[in-house]
Amino acid sequence: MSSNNDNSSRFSATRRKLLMGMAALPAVPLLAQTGLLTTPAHAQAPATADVNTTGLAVTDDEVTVGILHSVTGTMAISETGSVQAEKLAIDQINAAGGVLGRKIKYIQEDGASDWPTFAEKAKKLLVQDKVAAIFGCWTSASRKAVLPVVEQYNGMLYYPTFYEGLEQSKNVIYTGQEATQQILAGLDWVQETKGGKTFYLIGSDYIWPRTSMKIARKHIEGHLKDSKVVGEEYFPLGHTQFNSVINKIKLKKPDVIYAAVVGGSNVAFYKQLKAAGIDLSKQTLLTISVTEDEIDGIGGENIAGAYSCMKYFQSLDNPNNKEFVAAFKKMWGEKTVIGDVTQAAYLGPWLWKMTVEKAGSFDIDKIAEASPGIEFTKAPEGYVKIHKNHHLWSKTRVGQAQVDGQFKVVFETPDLIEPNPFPEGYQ
Amino acid sequence: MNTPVITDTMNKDFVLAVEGLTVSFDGFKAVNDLSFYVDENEIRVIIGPNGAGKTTVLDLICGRTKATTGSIKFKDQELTRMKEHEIVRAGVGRKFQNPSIYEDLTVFENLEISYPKGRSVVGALTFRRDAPVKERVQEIAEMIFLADQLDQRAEYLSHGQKQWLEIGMLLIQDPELLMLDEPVAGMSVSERKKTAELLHTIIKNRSVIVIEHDMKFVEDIAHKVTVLHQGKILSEGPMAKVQADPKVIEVYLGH
Amino acid sequence: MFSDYSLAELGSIFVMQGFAGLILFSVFVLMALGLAIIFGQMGVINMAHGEFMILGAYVTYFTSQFFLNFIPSLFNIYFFVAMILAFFASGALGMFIEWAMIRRLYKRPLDTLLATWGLSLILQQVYRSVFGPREVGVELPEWMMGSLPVTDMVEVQINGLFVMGLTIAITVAVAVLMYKSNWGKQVRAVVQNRVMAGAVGINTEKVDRYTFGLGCGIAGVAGSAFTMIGSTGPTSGQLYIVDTFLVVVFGGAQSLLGTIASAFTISQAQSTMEFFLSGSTAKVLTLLSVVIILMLRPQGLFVIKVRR
Amino acid sequence: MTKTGRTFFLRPQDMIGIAILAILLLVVLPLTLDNFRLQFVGKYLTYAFVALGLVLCWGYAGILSLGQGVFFGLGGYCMAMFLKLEASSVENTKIQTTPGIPDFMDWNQITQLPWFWEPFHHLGFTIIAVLVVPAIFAFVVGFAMFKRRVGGVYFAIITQALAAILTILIVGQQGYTGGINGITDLRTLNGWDIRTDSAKTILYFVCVGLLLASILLAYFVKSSKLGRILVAMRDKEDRVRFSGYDVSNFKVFVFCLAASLSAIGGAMFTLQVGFMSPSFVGIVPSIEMVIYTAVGGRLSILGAIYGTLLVNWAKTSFSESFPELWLFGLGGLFIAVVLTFPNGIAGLYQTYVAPRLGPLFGGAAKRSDATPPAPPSSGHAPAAAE
Repeated sequence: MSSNNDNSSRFSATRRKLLMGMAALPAVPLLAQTGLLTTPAHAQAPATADVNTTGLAVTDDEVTVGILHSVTGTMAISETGSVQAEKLAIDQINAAGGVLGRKIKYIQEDGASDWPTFAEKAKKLLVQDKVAAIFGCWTSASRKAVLPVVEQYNGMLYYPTFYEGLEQSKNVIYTGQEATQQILAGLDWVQETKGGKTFYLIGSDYIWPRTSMKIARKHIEGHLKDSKVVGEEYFPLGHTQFNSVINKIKLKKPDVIYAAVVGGSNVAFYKQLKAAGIDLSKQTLLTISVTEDEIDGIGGENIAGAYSCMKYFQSLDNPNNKEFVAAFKKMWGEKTVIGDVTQAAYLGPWLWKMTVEKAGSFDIDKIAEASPGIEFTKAPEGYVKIHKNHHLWSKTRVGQAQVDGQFKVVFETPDLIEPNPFPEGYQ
Repeated sequence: MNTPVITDTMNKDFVLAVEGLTVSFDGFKAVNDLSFYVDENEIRVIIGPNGAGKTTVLDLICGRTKATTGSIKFKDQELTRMKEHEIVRAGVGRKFQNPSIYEDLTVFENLEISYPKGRSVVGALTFRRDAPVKERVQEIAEMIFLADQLDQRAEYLSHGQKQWLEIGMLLIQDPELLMLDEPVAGMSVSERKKTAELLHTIIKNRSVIVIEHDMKFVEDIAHKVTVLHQGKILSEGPMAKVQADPKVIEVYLGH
Repeated sequence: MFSDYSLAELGSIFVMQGFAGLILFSVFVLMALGLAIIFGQMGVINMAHGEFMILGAYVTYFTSQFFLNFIPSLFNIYFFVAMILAFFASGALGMFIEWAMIRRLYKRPLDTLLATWGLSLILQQVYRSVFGPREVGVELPEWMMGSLPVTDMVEVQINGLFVMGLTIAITVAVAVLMYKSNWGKQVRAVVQNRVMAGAVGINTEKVDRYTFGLGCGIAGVAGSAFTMIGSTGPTSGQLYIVDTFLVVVFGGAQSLLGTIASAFTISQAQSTMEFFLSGSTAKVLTLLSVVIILMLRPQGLFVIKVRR
Repeated sequence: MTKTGRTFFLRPQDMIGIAILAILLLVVLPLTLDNFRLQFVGKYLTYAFVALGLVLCWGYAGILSLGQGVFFGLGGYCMAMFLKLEASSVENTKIQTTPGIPDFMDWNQITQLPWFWEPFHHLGFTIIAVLVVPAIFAFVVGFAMFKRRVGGVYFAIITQALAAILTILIVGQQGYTGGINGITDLRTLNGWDIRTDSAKTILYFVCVGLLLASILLAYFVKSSKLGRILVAMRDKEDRVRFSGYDVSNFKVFVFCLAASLSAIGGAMFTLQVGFMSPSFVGIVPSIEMVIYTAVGGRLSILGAIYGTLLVNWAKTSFSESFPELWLFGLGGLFIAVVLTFPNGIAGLYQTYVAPRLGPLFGGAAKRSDATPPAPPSSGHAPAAAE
C-alpha cells in the first residue's frame, strides 16, 4: 500500500507542463473542453454532505480511490503500465485542482495475479476503505472475479483492457475496446488494401482469443466478399513450439495470418515465423494482441512489417498524445513504452472526474447514470465518449510494426465506432 | 544329475517343487535350469559361494523376482504366476538377509502388523486389538526373547534383536514353508547360540529352506543340503555326502 | 485435407514437417539433457532447471548488449561467446547450489524436489528484481535468423540447424565425457556404489558437485540457444518444466540413450499431431499418451534390468 | 499404553490438541477478527483439507502427489456447476439466446445443457459427486500406477503432468467449463444467498465443522492398523508385502481418501469465495499446497492445519506490505523446511515445547509417540522396483 503524498515537485512540474501546452496551442482549447478551467479549482467546493450521500471516503478536501492491479506474479509485467498511467492521470487531475475541489488520494492494492485475491482486495477497497472508484483489473478472469463484488457492494470499476465483450454492468466502465470494435474495421481494411481473401486464424487457447476469432470468422465469412477462413488453431498458454503450424500456414498460403497469441507464446511465435522465412513485409499478418509493450519482448526486428489493430499507438500524431507521451516519460522514465491498455487506463481517472463533476456527486448511482454521454476530448487517442452500455465510442487504427519497436499508423477509421458488447449475428 | 520325468501325481508328496527354473538379467543367467524338491517337514539348507544365486532362488520362490522360465509349485499352486502377498497368504514366509523390520513402530506393532488378520483395506481399518491378538503377540514375543521390549521402538533394538523380531514376525503368520536368509549372520556368539536354539524350536512342523554359511550350524540342522554354483546345482544330498563331493571341494577350495 | 495440393507441394511439406519434428527433437534433447544427467546420475529432480536455463538466456542478452555497445564489429559471433559464458554462469551457480543445498539431501529425492522448487521461486524473484519484470528482447546476428531455400518450396530454418548442430555437439561431448573419460568413469562408479567409490579414493563430493554443475551448465547453454526461439523473462523458465520432466521420466532416467529416444518419440508424436490436429488438442493428446504409457510401463522406455 | 491397547482412537494429548484447535477456530477467531479477515481464514481452511490429505498420503504413506490441485479443483467445479445452474434460471438468463443455461455456454453457441451438467441440478447428487468424482479419478490414476509400483519422484512428476493436462483441458473447453475465467457469479444455494456476510459467516462455521470432522477421520485412520501399515510401508514396503498385504491397495485407498478430502476443501472454497477457476488446478497451486503440509509437519495432522494458516497468513501480510519479498519468503520457506526442520512446526513442537509440557499432561507425550526424528526417505525409483 502506498499513497501519493510524496511527489509534490512532480505535481507542479506536470502542472507547468499542462499550462505550457495550453499556451503553445491556443487553437486547441484543451482544458476548457475537459472542464479543467470551467470548474474553479480551489474555490467554493460543494459541501461533502451534498456530494457524498452513501458514506464513501470523501472528506472536505480529499477523495479516496483504489488502484487494483497485479504488482506481483505473472501478470505484473502487463499491469505495470496501467498502474503507471492511472497514477499519472491522478497526479495531473490533482495538479489541476482535483475533483469537485477535492484532491484524489489513492490506495493501491496488489491482485498478485490471483483471481480470488482480486475479489478480496476489491471487497476490502469497497467495504473497509470505502473508495469512490476502483481503477483496475487487467485479465478477463480478474474482472470476472471482481464483478460480483462491485455489483454487490455497489462500487465503480474502470477497466482498461480490450476484451471479448459479452458483458455490461452498471458498476463497470470499460475504457478499452470490446471485440467487435477492435476486429471488424481491421478486417475490412485488410481486405480493401491488401486484397485479403483467405485468412488463417491462430490464437492462444482461452476466452478472449476464441471469442475474438469467432467474431472474426463470422465477419470474414458473412460480410467480406469471397473470403474464407482456411485454418483456425489455438495453443495452450505458454506454448513455445510453432513450427508445425507454421508449416501448415505455408501449405495453405493464406493471404492474411490473423493472430491473437499472448504472453511468452507471442515471442516464440514471431521469432519462429521469422526463422521459417516468412517475411512479414510480404506476408500480411494482422494481430490484435501486440502492443508496444509486447514488442519489447519480441524484438522489433522479429515483427517488423506486421500489422496490429488497436485503438491507440504511442506514435499517434496528435497534440493530446504528444503531451501525454511526454508527461508519461517524464514521470516513469525515457525508456518506458506505452501500449493500448496503458492509454486506456489513463482515461479511467479522467472519465471518472468528469462524470463526478457532471453528476455533481460522488454517489455511485449518480455516476452510473451520468456516465453515458461523457466526452473526453483530451484523450491521447483523440476524442472518446461513453456509450449508454458503459463502453467507449472510439476509433480503431491499424499500425505497422517498425524495427524500433514503434508502430507506424497506416489506417484509422474516419468515425468513432459504436461499442457493441453483445453483437447480434456475431455470437 | 538326471531330471526325472515328473507328473502331477508325483508332485503331491512335495511341499515345494522347483523345476527348470531360469532367470536372466540382461543375458546373465543368475539361476540356470534349476530343479529341486522339498518334502514336508524337511529342513533344506542351500549353500554355495558368493554370487551362486542362493538369494535369487529365495527371491524367485517368494515372488520378488519373476522367473524367465520354469515353474515353482507350492502345494500344487503355481507360485510364478502369483503376487507376493498371495504367495505369503498361501503359506510361504521369508526372512531377509538384513533385518527387515519397521523401525518407526514398536515391537508390539511390528508383530501386530504381521498377525494374519485384517489384511484387506477394510479389514485393517476395522481391525481390533482384541485378546487373541494380544495373547498371540505375547506368546511370540516370549519365544523371540523380546517380551520385555514390546513397547520399545524397533529402531532401538540391537542387531541380533532385530533379527529375532523379524523371525517373530514370520512365526506369527505360522507359514508352512519358512525361508531364512542367513539368520545368524552378524550376530555375537551368545546371540548366535540363542538363535540356534530358537530355530530348533520354530522349524518343527514345517518345511524350512535356510541359506547359511556357518557350516557347523548347517551340519546341526540340515536334513539335506543343496550346493549352488553359478546358478546351477553342484551337489545335493545329506551333509556328509555333500562334504565328500569332489566338485564341492573343488569350488570351495580349488582356487 | 490434402486433395487440393499437388504432389510436389505435399512432398515439400512433408520434408519440412519432418524437419520441424527434428527441430522439436533437438529442443527437447537440449532441454532434457542437463536434467537427465542430474536425475540419472544423482537421483535429484531439479525443479529449478528452467530457471538455470533462463540464467543462460539472460547471460546471452547481456553479452549481446555488451557487443552491441562496445564491439559491434564482432556482433556476428557474439552468440558463441554468450553460450560459453552461459555454460559457466549456470554451471557455477549449480555448483554453489549443490554445495549449499543439494548435498544435504541426497537420500531424500522428494525433498530435493521441494527444495529446488523453492530455489526456482527465489531465482524468479531475483531475475524480476534485477532484470525487471518484462521480457527482454535478445537481438540476434542477422545470419542466424531466416532460412535457407533448398528448393522453391522447401526452406530450412537456420536457427533450427543451429539448434540441431548444438544438440549433436553437446550430446557427443557429454557421451564422450561420461563413457570415455576418466571423470565419466568416476561418475558412473559413484552412481553404482557410492561407498565403494569413496573407498577406492574417488572424491565423491567433488564428483557430485561437478556433475550437478555440468547439468546446470548444459541447461544454461540450452537457455542461451532458446533465445532464438522463445522468450526471455523471469518466468519463462516455467514454460519448459512439464515437457522437460516428462522427457526425462519417459526416457527412464538411467541412460542418455533413453533420454534421446524419449525426446525423439515425444517430439515426433507432438509434431505429427500438431500437424493433423489443432494446437491444444495435440498438446493434451501428447501429454496424455505419455502419461498413459508411463502408467503402463513405469520404468520408461529404456531401463537396464538390474539384479537386486 | 500400546500393550494395553486403546479403547478409543484418540489419545489424551490428541483430544487436547483438537479441542484447542476447535476453540481457536470456533471461538477465538470469530470473536477477534472482523468479518473480512474471518472470511480470509475461511478460505485458508479450505486449503487445510488438502494439507490434511497430504499428511496421510505423503507424510504417512510416502506418496508425494504434486497434483492435489486436480482434486481440489474437481470438488470445487462440482459444487460450482450446481451453483451456476441455480444462478442460471430461465428468468435470470432471459436475455440469452438460450435461456436457462450458464452464460458462458450461451456465448459459446451451446444451445443445450451438456449431459454431464444435467445431474448437477440436484444438490444431493452434487454432494455425492464432490466426494466420489475425485475419488474415482484418484482410483484410476492410483490403481494404474501403484499396481505397477510407480512411486516417489515418478509419481510426483506424473501427477504434476496430470495437473497441467487438466488445466489445459479446462481452459480449452470453455464452452463446457467456463474456460480460463472459470465458473463465476455464483449466487444462491437452494435459494439461500451465499454472498451476504451472514451467509459467509455461517459457511465459515460449516467449513470449520467439516474440517474438524475430517481431522477426526484422519485420526481414526492414523490410529487404526491401517495407519500403522502405512508407516510400515513407507519404511519397508517389501516387508509389508511379505507379511501378506497387497501394498498397492493401501496406497490407492489413502490416495483416494486424500483426493476426497481435497475435494471437500474445493467445494467449500467455491461456496465461500463464490467462484472456481482453473488457476487452482495447475502445478503452482498444487505445489504450494504441499508446502503448507511441509511447514506444519508432514507427519502431524494438526500441524498441517496450523501450517496452512501460517503460510497463508504470511502470504497475505507479506504481499500487502512487501510484495517483492513474498516469493523470496515462500522460496526460502521451502528450502528451510526441507533442510533444517523437516518435520515442520510439529517437529519443533515435539522437540522443544512438548518435553516441557510433558509434566502437565502426566507424561502423555511419550517418546514412543513422538514424531520420528528422521524424515522419511521414501521415493525410490521404480526402475529398481521393476
